[in-house]
Amino acid sequence: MVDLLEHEGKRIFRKYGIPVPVFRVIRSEKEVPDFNEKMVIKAQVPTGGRGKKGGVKIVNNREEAIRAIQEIRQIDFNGYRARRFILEKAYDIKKELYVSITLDRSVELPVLLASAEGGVDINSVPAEKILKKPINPFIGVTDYMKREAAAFLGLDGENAKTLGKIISGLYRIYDELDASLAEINPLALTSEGLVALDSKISIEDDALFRHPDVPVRYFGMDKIEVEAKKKGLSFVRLEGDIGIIANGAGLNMATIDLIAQAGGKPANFFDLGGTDDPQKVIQAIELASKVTNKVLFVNIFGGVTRCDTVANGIVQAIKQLNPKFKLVVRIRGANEEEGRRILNENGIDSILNLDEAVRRVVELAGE
Amino acid sequence: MVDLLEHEGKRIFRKYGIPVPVFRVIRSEKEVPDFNEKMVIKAQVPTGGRGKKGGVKIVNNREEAIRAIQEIRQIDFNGYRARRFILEKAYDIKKELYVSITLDRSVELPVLLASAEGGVDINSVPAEKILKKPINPFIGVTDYMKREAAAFLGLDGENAKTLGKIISGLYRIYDELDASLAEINPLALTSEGLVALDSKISIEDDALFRHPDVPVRYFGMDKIEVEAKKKGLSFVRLEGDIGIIANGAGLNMATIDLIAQAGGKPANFFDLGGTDDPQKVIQAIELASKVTNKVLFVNIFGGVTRCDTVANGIVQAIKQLNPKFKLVVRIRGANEEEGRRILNENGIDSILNLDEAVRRVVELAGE
Amino acid sequence: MAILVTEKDLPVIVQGITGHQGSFHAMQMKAFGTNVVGGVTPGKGGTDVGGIPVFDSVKQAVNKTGARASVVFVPAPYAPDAVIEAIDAGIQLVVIITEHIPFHDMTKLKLYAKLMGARIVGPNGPGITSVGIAKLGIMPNSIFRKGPVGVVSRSGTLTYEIVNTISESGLGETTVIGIGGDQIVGTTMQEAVRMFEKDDETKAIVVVGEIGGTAEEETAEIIKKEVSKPVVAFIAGRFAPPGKRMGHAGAIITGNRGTAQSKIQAFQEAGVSVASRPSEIPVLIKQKLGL
Amino acid sequence: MAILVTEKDLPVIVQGITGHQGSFHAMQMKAFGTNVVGGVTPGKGGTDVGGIPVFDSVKQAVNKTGARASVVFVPAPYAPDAVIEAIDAGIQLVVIITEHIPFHDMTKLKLYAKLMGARIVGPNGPGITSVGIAKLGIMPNSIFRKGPVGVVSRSGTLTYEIVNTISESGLGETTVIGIGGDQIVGTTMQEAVRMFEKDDETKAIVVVGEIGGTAEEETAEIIKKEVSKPVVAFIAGRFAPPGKRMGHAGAIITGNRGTAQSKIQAFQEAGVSVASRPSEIPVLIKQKLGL
Repeated sequence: MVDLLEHEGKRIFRKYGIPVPVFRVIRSEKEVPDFNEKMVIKAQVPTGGRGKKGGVKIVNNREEAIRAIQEIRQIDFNGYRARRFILEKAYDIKKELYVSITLDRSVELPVLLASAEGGVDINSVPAEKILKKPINPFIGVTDYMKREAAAFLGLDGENAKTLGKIISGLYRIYDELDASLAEINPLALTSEGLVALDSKISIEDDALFRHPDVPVRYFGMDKIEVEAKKKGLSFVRLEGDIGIIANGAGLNMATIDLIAQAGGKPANFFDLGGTDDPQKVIQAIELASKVTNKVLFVNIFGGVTRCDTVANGIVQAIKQLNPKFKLVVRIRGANEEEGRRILNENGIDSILNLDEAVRRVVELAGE
Repeated sequence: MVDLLEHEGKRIFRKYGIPVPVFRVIRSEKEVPDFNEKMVIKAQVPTGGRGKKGGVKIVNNREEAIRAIQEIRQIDFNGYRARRFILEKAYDIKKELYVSITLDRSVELPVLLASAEGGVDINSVPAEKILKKPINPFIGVTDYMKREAAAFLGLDGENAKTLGKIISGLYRIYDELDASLAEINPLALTSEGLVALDSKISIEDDALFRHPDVPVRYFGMDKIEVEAKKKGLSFVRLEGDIGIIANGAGLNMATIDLIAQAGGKPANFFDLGGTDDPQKVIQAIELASKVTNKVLFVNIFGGVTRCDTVANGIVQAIKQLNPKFKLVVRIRGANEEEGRRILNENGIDSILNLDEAVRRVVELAGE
Repeated sequence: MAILVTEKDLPVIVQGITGHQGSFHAMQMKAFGTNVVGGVTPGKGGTDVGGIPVFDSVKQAVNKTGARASVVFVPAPYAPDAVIEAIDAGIQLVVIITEHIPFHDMTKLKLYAKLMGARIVGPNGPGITSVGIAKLGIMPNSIFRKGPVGVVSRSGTLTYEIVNTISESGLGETTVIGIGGDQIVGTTMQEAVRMFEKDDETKAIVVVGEIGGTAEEETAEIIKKEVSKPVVAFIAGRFAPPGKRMGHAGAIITGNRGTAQSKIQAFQEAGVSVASRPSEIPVLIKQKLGL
Repeated sequence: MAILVTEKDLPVIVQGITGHQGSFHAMQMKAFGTNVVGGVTPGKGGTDVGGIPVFDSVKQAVNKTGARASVVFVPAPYAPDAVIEAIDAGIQLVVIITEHIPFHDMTKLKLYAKLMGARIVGPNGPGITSVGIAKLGIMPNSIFRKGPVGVVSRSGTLTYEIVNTISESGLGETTVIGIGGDQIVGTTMQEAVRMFEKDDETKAIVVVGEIGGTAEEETAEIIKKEVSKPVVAFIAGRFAPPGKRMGHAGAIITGNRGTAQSKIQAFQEAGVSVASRPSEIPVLIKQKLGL
């Protein structure tokens, strides 16, 4: 999932007819213009709770703006530093609302969410204070939904009309940009009408091939995760010391659970996927070895990925890497005899039974 | 239904990514540019069979083009004269194809029609030489349909790709412009690829409120039909002498049938529609009187339209217009007694039974 | 037991109830005996029309009244949204009276209704009347008489004419359904005929067709294959010129397709008696029923 | 009699059959006993894959072979079109193996399948195996054994692991269905459990869930209300960190929703035995069946 930054999202909002403040993106203090009115400086960081950490400041002129930027630069936002800033008009806010379009897995449809309790994390708002309208993608947003949303938010007249345009815009963003979330929080009711004061747009990874212009981002990922992602591998860093490679997401999660239940500390999730190329196995072991402290557990249930392929990869990887950690290999399924033979010939033990393999891994990790 | 002229359709084609020749619309001979290559002059008339009547001429320079325009101006195209002309490149045509999107009432979906037998009236092409693919409007045109169309038309490579774009463009025109027909005939296969040499786009009347930019046209309608249409009345001119007003399209058609079956000659179809305003009745009688020679037959089955309303309108109309033709009124349904009383008091007979009324009408017309 | 509208207490709402037509016909339906439980006009919630409560949205109306059917009088530009609102609120039967809804919208509405398991009748038709049960639409209350004839028609007033003739002849109707005069209609002639065939109370079926499209030809096919009950047909537009839209959006002969002759022939080949004038219809029914 | 795939001779085509995966698994399915009657790869019509004829379009394949089911190996950008092609050609069961189809496309495909009366299984899953009948998908042929257990799973290899365990225990399977690891799947866990409940041959149900979404919680509700057969569940991801996508697009804990704990609790409250490791599953089944 790619999360767009506030200013990127606001540009998209503008394109889709959603009212946003006139804003300027500031990269360096030099870019701050002269002004003499109430404005706001906002850190552009891909993480929530920015305001509480001091990332949003009211300023009245160039000098105050530059000072604010310098101060914000010092702040750590959950591991991120602000490199860009939005400078925009500070509105007189009558009310902060919330509105978004996102997928609801349970109804298997996009839903419109709206709440009069904007400006806070929507997860903290009680369900009865959130309007939730499923949208059929064959139909899109309808007028009656817009009317219902306006009534729910207590808007009428021009504001209700603007809300309708905003909802249509958000849904078009969701649909046309393959967004998993298109959110305005807060949607401010000001003396000048409704204005989107913040933006959150997340684009689904699987659909990025349709959106070559969307910047690929690795927010919230550590270095090895980024490295894996660039290689198209599915890797998640955990906190333990036992490296794990398994084929298939479910088997991987189950392997982590078994190790943890047996008292071991998994270091990662790592889905080898389906492959018939020993090189991919070598690559995987190389990557996993970066997080493996004591034991690397390779757990394969052969299907598309055959056990002999994995065995060949393991043998070559061990020769190349000559790792310090211990290795436990469990292979079952397609070509398991051949796989076991290959491993055996190269002095690598393999275990057929999963429970036994897990016991062995945890035992070795405890030594 | 509004039929667009060739040049209007081609402009839309261009906007929707369908390749059209570079063309120039000529209004007067003065506008013909200098040129020295094989070009074509085409009359812009809202009627078929233009080529056979001499409305399309190959020209090689300005002088020939002016001569061609002058000649074409003399031609009667089913009642129309050409006031505009297209001047465009004359392509070297390898093959003339046909492709269109239209509503298929039987499957209740838009259909893609494609044929390798282009350049002729599609109704004259045998069904087995026409590919017909229903399009689900929730999905739109799909790649597999485009592949099937290309294969059916014997196109591959770049031409197949272009065909795909053309089909997508036609469907978008159908969908976004509420077209009832978006047709290219012929779609020419030239040494430069596929080119739409003609265009036919018809926009549905009922959807014109969504397309204020579409010019309202009255092609193929006579003066009184145009007058009626401008007033929002549903009127069709027939060739007889018995004027007809009835409420409802079906009752109207049935009335015409009954008159004709009894040996009378209906002069028109005229649906009074549902109304509770005697003025509309007066207006209707005024219009109908323009085509009525001998007898005007008013046939009302009251429901939304009440018989007393109609009676009041008739009485006033007769007073105002003092017509020479005879009048037969048949009223049934809502408030029929009151209606009969009003007519009666004003010396107008009314008949309850439809068959009897028809006999009376034909009898009077024969006098 | 009639078709489509079979429950005397079916709770019905009227969308666009505060309009001229909506209010008039809401009262007429009530007078017929229809259980009109509410109306919907956005912005007019809380008011009432002749004692019928008005709601801002279909959802509110459904929540408050348990409505399961709706009659739509909303003007064409807003009608599609009103229909979707009704379907999304769980309304299972939506009768659209509105004329001039673009067929592009109807194509999609019909698919949407299918997807959601709802039924549309209309648009541009007079609705449904199940005699002695309820009326959802605009047919005149006075023309009906309880009896054994099921009537399906593409027309409005011509239907009244024919129903009146049937009633006056001493016969009467189970259900009369006006499917509407548009190119795309929610419920087709074919479906209505199938429903009448299955309905125990209906002993004879009257099909009122007109020029344009191929619904009559397809209905004739179905009658030939599936229908055991006597069928009498009437086709309007025998003398209509080709290429002209005869009032109804669907009533047009295109090229040589959609002619009255083609339809009459198809019916005759299917063993259907085709009446040459409305007054002949009850005569033919009686003959077929041996009355 | 198993679920979803119940006919030994069900004629099946493979879309994307000339690809690496498509050709391999077409042959594997054939080896399992599946009646693979053809394959589709646009532009490769007229060739064959291991004796299986290849067609340019699904329509051609259906016309020539009478295929009623399809297994889709087409790459993600083209897979939605392939699925629509299959549905439009009258295919009633479409098993999508392809991974990484955007959920926006799946939302629409699922509705389209509903509209057209077709069923999708997957995407991003191993397909369906009805033991002794046919396999539509990529599960290894060797792990099955005919028996009384119905298995539904969001996973691929974990399913193989569990099925293998069940088979080795002396039990065996009726049908194993991998519903896929995505957020939107054609056939849900809830539906599969309902089908197993109705299937005479299935005596016990195994549900293999994982973190993310609320399918397990909703399945537990259904089990509580509607299921009489013993159910054993396994949930993967007990130690998965929140906010991280664990391989499957659908395997993500968002906020405090979609945790393994929530799912386990829901199952336990529904009387489902939750196994803490795969090897425990057959033990629990045998206990429940009194074996």
